[in-house]
Amino acid sequence: MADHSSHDPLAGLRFDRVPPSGTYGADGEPGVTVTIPETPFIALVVARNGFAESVTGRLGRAFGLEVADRTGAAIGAAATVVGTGPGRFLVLSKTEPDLAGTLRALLGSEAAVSEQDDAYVTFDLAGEKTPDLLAKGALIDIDPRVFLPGDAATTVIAHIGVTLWRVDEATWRLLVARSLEASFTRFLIASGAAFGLRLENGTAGRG
Amino acid sequence: MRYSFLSILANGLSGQKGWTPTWRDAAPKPGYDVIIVGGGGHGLATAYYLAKVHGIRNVAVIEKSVIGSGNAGRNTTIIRSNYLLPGNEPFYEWSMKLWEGLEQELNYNAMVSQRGILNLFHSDAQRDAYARRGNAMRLAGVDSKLMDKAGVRAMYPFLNFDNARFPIQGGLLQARAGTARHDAVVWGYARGADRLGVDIVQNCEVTGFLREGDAIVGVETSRGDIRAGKVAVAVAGSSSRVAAMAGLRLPMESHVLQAFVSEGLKPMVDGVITFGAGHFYISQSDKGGLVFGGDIDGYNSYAQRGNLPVIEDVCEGGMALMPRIGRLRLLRHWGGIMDMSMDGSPIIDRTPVPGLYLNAGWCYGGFKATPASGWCFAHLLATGAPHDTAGAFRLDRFRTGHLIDEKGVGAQPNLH
Amino acid sequence: MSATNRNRLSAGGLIDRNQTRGFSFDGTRHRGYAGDTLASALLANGVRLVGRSFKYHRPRGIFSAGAEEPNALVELRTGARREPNTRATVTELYDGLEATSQNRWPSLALDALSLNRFLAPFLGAGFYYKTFMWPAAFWEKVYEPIIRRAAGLGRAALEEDPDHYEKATAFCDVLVIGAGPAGLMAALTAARSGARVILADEDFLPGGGLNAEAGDVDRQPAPAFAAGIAAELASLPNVRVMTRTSVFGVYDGGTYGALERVSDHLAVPAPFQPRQRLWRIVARRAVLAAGATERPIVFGGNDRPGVMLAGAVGTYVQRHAVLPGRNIALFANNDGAWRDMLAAQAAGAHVETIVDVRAEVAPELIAAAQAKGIRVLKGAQVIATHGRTLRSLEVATASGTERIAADTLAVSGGWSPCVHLTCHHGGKPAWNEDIAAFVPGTCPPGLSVAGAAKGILGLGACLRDGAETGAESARALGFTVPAHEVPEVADAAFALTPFWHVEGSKGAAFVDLQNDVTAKDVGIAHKEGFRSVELLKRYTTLGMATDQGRTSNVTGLAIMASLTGASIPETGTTIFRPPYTPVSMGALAGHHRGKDFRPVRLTPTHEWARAQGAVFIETGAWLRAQYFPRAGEKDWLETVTREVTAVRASVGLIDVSTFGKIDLQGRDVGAFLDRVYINGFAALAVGKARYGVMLREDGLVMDDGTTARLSPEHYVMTTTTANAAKVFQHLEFCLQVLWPELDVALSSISEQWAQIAIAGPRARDVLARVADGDVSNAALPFMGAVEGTVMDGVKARLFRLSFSGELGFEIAVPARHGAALAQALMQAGETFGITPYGIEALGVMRIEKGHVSGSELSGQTTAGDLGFGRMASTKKDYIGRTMAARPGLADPDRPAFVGFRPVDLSRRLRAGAHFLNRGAAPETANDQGYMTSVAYSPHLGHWIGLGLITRGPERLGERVRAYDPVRGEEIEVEICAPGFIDPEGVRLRG
Amino acid sequence: MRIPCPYCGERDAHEFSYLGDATLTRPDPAAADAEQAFHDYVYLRDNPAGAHEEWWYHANGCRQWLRVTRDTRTHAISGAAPARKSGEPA
Repeated sequence: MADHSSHDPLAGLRFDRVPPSGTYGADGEPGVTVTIPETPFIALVVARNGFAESVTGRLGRAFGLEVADRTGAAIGAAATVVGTGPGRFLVLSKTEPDLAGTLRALLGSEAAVSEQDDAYVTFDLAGEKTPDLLAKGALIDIDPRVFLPGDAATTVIAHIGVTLWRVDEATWRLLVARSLEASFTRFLIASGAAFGLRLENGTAGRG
Repeated sequence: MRYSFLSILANGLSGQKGWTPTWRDAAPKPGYDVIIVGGGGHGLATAYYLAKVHGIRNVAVIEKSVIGSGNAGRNTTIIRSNYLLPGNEPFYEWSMKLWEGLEQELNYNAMVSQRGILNLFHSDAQRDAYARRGNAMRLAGVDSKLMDKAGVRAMYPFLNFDNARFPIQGGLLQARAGTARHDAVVWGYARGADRLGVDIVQNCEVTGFLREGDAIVGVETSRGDIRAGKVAVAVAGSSSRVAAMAGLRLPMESHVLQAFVSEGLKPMVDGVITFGAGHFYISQSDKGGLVFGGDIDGYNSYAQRGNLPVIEDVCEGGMALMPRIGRLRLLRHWGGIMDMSMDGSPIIDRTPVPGLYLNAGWCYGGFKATPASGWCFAHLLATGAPHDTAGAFRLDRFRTGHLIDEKGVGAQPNLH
Repeated sequence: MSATNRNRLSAGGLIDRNQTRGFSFDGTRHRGYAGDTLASALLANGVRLVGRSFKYHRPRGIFSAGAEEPNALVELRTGARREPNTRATVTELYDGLEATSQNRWPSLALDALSLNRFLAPFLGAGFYYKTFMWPAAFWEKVYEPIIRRAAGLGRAALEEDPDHYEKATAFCDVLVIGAGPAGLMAALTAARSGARVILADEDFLPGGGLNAEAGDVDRQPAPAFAAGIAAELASLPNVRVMTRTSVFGVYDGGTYGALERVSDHLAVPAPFQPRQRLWRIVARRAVLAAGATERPIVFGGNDRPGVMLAGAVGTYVQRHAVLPGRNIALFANNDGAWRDMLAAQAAGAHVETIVDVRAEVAPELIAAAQAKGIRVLKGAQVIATHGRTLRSLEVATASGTERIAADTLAVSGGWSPCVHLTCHHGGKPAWNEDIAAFVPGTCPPGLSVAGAAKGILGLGACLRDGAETGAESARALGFTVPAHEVPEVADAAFALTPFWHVEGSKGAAFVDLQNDVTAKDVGIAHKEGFRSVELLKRYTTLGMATDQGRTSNVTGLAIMASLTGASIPETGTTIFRPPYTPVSMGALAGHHRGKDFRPVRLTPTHEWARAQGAVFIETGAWLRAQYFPRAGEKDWLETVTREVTAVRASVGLIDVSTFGKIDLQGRDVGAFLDRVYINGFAALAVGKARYGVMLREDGLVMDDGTTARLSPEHYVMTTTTANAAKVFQHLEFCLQVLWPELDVALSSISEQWAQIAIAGPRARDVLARVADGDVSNAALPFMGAVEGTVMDGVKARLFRLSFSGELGFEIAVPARHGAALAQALMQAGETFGITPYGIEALGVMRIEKGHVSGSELSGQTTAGDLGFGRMASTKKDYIGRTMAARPGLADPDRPAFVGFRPVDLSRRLRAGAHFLNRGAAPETANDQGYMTSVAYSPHLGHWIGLGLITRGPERLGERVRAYDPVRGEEIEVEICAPGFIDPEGVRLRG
Repeated sequence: MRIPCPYCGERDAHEFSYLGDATLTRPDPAAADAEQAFHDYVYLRDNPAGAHEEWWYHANGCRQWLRVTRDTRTHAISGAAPARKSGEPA
């Protein structure tokens, strides 16, 4: 179907391969830009029985952040701490190579720490159409007047589990399971094509 | 009145003046030999076979609304006997045999249409599971055919063979399966039972049971007390509620199953197709509507309606399987309340309460069972012993561990 | 080309005469204007015959100007974009539109099946239930095919829908459904309070009834007033105005389904735009302002092209500047219809006669009519119509019957509020005597109704009620609503005398035009006892067509009521099910079709495997390497055989990252594992792994896998690929619900670690070259598990495990290093001819070894069935222990796990074959079990199988038949121990 | 259907998976009537038409097991609380 593919931003792309960098869909200034940042170091902290409060406090003090045991992202220079469940935090850092080790030292037997550096692919979405794009997948209220910088959510987008938070006015960060990168990128392209979508994932097609 | 070309001709010429009520709208008598609670297909069929096969005609069917207003009128009309387990297969095959003679038996055209059901498979493991099932069907003397991809393509060339996330590898066909006009089944049994003297009492809600000691000897209803030698409950969807009136807890949850129909279309889907990689099945009615469905919503419910996630899931399955339906429109969707039993299979049995008999737990498979369910329930009520083909549908099987779990998902009703 | 726009008024209307739109109907080309619907453009061009009815194939014309249209259904577009059953009355005209009439052959003008109308006397309601039964075999072969071909409406496209669809979600405080007078005011008052407002309307032009209103509102023409409000709303940051958007369903929790027709007004969607968008709108409150639908009066010949709802006549004249006909007559029972006609007359239409069933009509109306030269017949009824399309009427008056010329008959029997959405949670509408119509009953939570939808008839009152309802909704959410003034419009009194059916009129009198249900059919249903509304609908199909009985439900009910002598409310209510208007399947599926039906999970070595020539296979959400064919290999069997042989002879590798991996830390992990596995784990030594089996609470096997203890309080569990999520959820249930006192923290680490298995006699040699530390038998004994590094410092976890039965290791590294590890292993193994193998070879080896897998873990097997009976601890409780002891599950006659080999070693085995004892008849009673898995064993040089057979372990050496009729095979097999290779396990301990 | 997750806020039910009656307690396996008790626990349900306490697992959210109170006739949800009492973080 000729007119099918001409309107199909995914035309010619393998479904089992991460689409390459490039501009997809409508011409002109892209409404959404997707970048895969220098993958940060990531660790999951799960407070052990009875230590949620203590762990929350230690994380806050250690990274100089306002960390609370609730959904939300405490964003700082040293690290970002994202609540994903009661007593559960994803900690991201650009600077701590052995993040898990550091956290184990910090939290001792108060928490279970696991390396998650490679468990996720990080997507940074920017551009005025970002909320409109996310609204095509998420069933949560990401109206920029409601979902403010520092707000976070763990939810589903297009059948794919996602942890996302708003970094600042313009930028939204999404963590997606590594094995689902290709499918999630396809969703972004299919849903962002109408706005024009710029994808910079430094790959010509990663599996 | 006997229906025939002649009766139609006569009434056509007489300006349709000669028709008479299809069944009497009876008022309840003080007592009956057997009271059947529930004027759905199962209850009416039970009454019909009690009168026809066992000569027990002092029977009333008590319906809280009008007959056929429950699941009998809210299903997707599929009839089949393609079951795996020995506890199920003979029963559903007996039902299929009764379907095959039903219209002549009832002198009512229920549009029993054996256009076949094709269960698609998408992996070697699924193929082997269907081979296991197909072979089990053959052992029970039932037709089954394992088809490869080419065979399926020849049957339904418009399915998505070339761009599928889960490619079609073949299917298991039961050629004798098909559909029947659900309302007509209800009306046909009602008419048949009525002509044999059964009272069909509508707008009569059962509010409790009459007791003598432990035994149940009748029902309290919105139209007064009615005594009975035996009380038979066939109220799928509400079984737990009615059983609770007798102090029974059942191995069952009530769940909502949604069903869907499209606008009328010229013929495009001949038989019944089920998608093996998603929750979707479809057939086309004689009126032209595509009749389709998928999974139950998955939470306890007595509201006859579901929610968008399942509606979307069903349509995603439909588009994945049949990409040509994109511009066709969903006309109506509705929900029915299913007795989801703990192993996915039904119960036709006496209860621990003397005088009380139970026909329940049909999950989403009750319609196809209608004739045999009525036949076997009548047999149990008349003889006191379960019918050969329904011997496994015992209430105590959960205690003894003789489960009939076709899907192997265990005691989680919303997964069956 | 027909005389263009010959029925078009020279001025007025909301069309742009400078923008023509070329279109074709049944191949004839016409021209319309921007602002037209297909229906208005057809009328403008004098096209009056547009379709054939469902059952009798009677000629039909345009009946309405909205979604209630029962007749004017066409096939829109062509080829892969063909859209059957499209209502011409709501189809926005676009340049190049192609429409075709449907349900006729060979042509609309002469339709063969229109012969059905001569059979009509015999095709009454339910006739098909009473015949076609003899002989039985004829139903599928003869009768049904004829019926199926005759039935149905339009034809579906043959190819895949080329357009795209998407879904989106929006949240708001107040959702206003319908942008007519009430809806606009409701949205405005709510918006001015600061609430987040969404205003949705199915039309392409906001305004609803205002756009067909002749009079002024707020000192400006009604349409201009509407446009003004719409513009103000669109300018507000807290408001989203959605035109071409139908709210079709009310679901739980304030979730509303809506369909936005993004591109249906274009020949093809603009590049990268979807055709339609499904909206899930989550609203804290909603205002239903969907207006009301006019209903006809039922009389003989009321389906003739030219018979049209009075309001529709008004709409075509006022909004589209189209004259539906040259000579219009009205048949009505209410004042509103009179005013529509007077306005039409004023706009240039020629209304010659008004026939009103009422003996008394307001004098000023009569005066106004007569002043315009309109002839008025009071207390009169239309009893017949004539002409292929309407030419004349027969009217019965007090003084007798007379014939009146008219090419258009406007009909009005009153109005029915659009209560549809109020019924979606089961609410039943209530009967309102004043307007003789059903009005909303109990509404879904959060939904209020405003204006005509509530039964308020009168423009001024609708504006006021809309404003008030909008304000209430905002206030209910805590917003302060500023004072708002509502434009004054004087409403004339609404006078109506209920009248439904002209008794004794001539010819078929249709109640449901689309399904061809006549008043006589209602009579049949009554005679046969189908009297309750649900039975009436089901028996006659009244209200079951694509218009959902918008113009027929109430009249049908009223006719039944008159037959039973009961009142209308006693007879029943008409309830509506979603969707409000039909919704395309494509929109409900959105992005999720084709390859994007469901997400795909790729292993860390996916691209590497592709480079190695892998063939991939779907396993659940994953794509895995099935095998790695090489040039010259004739089929998969040859390839898999080579892979297996290579592993058994030397070494091979496979990506096993898809297994679920769960990290367990805490004081009580050992105790916890003891409760979820049938065997013990508390005593497991640090640095060791153990195979475990989990049951469901009902005593059947749920999953299996190995769990390793990395440190006293730190374990790592693996699950099967298929059950990863299920097991994690189960463990969370046990910890959060059953035993919250246990100190165990769970984390999924499935995605973090790539895991590659190497197996074969040379496995250790290969590992030694990649691992940084000692991997000798002493350092890493069988079932050993250690943390270390590989490839010069890459953090790794090394497990000495074997699924294949060979000396085997599983090496876990952070996922980003997965492909590098595979490469490193290939390099390290080059001298040994290391071979990548796929899950087929893995399957062959586990079958040779006699390990259970997915096909044995069917959810129908017990630990005993699978030979794990002795593994089960008797010293502790664990999930499923008690229920597993039930007689049905402990029965020694249950089919149990053993191996099988063909007696004739040249024969192939098949999974799914059932076992029969020799000489036993093939029937269910003799079913002994079935073959669960088979493979060709390169090691043994013949096919082998695993399966479940009654008392299997007691029957080693016995011969039975593997019965496989679906593949036309039956062969003799010998029962043997599962474990065809190295039963003592020398190799894996090597 | 929207479930008010105490941690995540109100979410569509499709993020959760369902496990039925939350009023049941796992019996003592050592008790004399253990078999009977487990039979009732695993298989028998009140299945009320009305208020129902039920387990929902926020699989695609905070991974908490929630005890949700919902009317099975209207689907109206009157509350949702974590299975673990406070001070017992997941």
